[in-house]
Amino acid sequence: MTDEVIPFPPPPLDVQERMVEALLFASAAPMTQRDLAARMPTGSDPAEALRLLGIRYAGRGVELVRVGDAWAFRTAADLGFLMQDEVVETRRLSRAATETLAIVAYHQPVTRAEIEEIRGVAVSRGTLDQLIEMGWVRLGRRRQTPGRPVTFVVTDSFLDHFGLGSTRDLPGLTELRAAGLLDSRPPLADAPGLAESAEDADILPGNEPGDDLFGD
Amino acid sequence: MTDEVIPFPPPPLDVQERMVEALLFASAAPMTQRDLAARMPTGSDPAEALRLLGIRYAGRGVELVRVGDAWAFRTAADLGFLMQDEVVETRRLSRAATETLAIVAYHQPVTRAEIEEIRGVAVSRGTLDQLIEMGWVRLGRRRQTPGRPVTFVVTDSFLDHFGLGSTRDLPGLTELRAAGLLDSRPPLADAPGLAESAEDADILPGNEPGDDLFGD
Amino acid sequence: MTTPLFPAPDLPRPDHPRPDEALIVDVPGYDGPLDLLLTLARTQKVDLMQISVLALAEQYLAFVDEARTLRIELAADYLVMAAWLAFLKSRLLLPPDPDAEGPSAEDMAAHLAFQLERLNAMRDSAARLMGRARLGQDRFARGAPETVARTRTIRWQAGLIDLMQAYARLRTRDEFRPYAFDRRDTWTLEQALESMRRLIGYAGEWTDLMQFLPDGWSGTPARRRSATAATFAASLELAKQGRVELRQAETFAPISLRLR
Repeated sequence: MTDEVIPFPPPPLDVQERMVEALLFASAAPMTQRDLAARMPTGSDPAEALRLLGIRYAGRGVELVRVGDAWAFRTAADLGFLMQDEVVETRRLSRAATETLAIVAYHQPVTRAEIEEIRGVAVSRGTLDQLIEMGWVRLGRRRQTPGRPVTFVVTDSFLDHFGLGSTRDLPGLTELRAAGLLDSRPPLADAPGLAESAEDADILPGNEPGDDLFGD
Repeated sequence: MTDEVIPFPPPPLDVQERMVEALLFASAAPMTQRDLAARMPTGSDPAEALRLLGIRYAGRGVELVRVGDAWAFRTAADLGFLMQDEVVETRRLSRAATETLAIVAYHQPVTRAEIEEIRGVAVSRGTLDQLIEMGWVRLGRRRQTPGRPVTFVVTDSFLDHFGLGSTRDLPGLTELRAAGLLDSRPPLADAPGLAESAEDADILPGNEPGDDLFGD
Repeated sequence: MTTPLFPAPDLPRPDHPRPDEALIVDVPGYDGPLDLLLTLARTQKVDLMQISVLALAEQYLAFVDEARTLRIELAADYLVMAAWLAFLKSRLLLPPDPDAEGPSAEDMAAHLAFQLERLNAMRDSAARLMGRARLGQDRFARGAPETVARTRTIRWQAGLIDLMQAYARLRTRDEFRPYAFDRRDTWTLEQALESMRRLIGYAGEWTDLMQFLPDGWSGTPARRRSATAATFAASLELAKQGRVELRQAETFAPISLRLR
């Protein structure tokens, strides 16, 4: 923000609340505070308007939900049964895909080798590709370890789909963490399994071009 | 309605209101009371739920509106401006348009034939149409010569845009020369990508025969 | 990776990474040896943390033997796991070797138990995640989103200069010169030479170079500069031809010339 003179004072908060309500209602995709501010008059306070709006819609048939650092209106989960006609048939995910998704969500940022270490089997490229294509998983930063393997993280669209405000809201996260099940323990040197071959897979030259497509 | 025994009593009205709210929000098209009733538990009263909902949303950023005999949520009319995206695009005039405009300005009232004589190429209808549409050129009186051709003159809006009191304020050739504007080096393509359309090529001698193809 | 503790089992083991899942799930219904182990562990009906890894190893080895007698082709993974579990079993049964390096049998067993518990936890989490109220199934976005209307205003950019240049270009097309230069304020070397050749005859004595500037070229700085430069260049040329002598007392002092 510059020290520009604001030509008009921003509208009163209740008007700002109406504006945020209209903007979020109109948009199917979640909007960040920055998105909102860009549309509202200069000097508006979308954060406060969102807070008021959240209170107003609490318990309604339509609720204000947080999706990562964006906001959206979504119908209340308990009324889903009314809208069975609107259900979008999603591809049924394979067990490999759902497990991989869970591992990415709970362990992110996670490398392919780490996913393989947890699942005990190689992750086929197709599985991660499918999750990426669905918009639930994306590539994160490369891990600063030998081979600089790419990492995978979940997206805001994942949060939106599963009704999570952030990855901190993942079910059972606290318990899993307390039980040490989310610790990144290095695999035992002589344990069988995929750790070695999988780690190698990430630095195979053949894999590089594909990785670069998504490189950050 | 048959005289079937209703197995469960309908949900309380405030729950019905939530239901209607969610249904209308999620629906791609406005819903009639019959549509709503078909989705809601047996014995529900969508009319009353709609009435309550209408009151709740009155004056909000989103309003419950009646569309024929169906109902839908719509952004409040006074907030429509939030959904507008003003895109102002600046474009450079093509060389053909600039030259034609210059000729009209210096020689007005001028006929198309005269413009073509000065430019040495046929003037495409599009070029003059564009200048007219921009409000810089308009039709003048017909010339009292055989064929009574229309003439073109520049508008006040043209004078305004170019900061001229009248076309007599346009500098003459001598002044142009003194100002170094008669440098007849081939002009540089000063706006890459813009205005460098095929039209620009039409004063190149090599293109002369081809211009007839587009002449009108 | 550190060196393995035990000699590599002489079982076929692909030393290239598996390209795809096709090679992996070779035991029907199991997603790899760890999955199989987890299933076997569940039959012990105890908390995974309390699992008897020794018993689990025996269960697994029995399974592998069974598969062999049934002539089921086991993928290399399963055989590697079998070899490792056989090794682990023997280590667990023997008294610990105080000289042994690396992780103890108990550490290895504990790690296996941890792996199983972790896989189990992720599997539960996946199920919980999939059971959540999902967008498009239980929760819905606005069915009729209102698209933002884009109004495009085109602002044409053309300045008076563009206009005049365009006109000038048209009007001077006939007097086309490959290279034109506004010479009103330029005194060229040729002009200076010509002028000096005429004047030089009068310069029998040392004459200041500035005396040779043409009339009317000392007024404006631009003209004076151009004329001075051209005249100076012309004087050098004449000196080179041996027609004049040049003299300058010191740097920046006036330059004089005389006929040679």
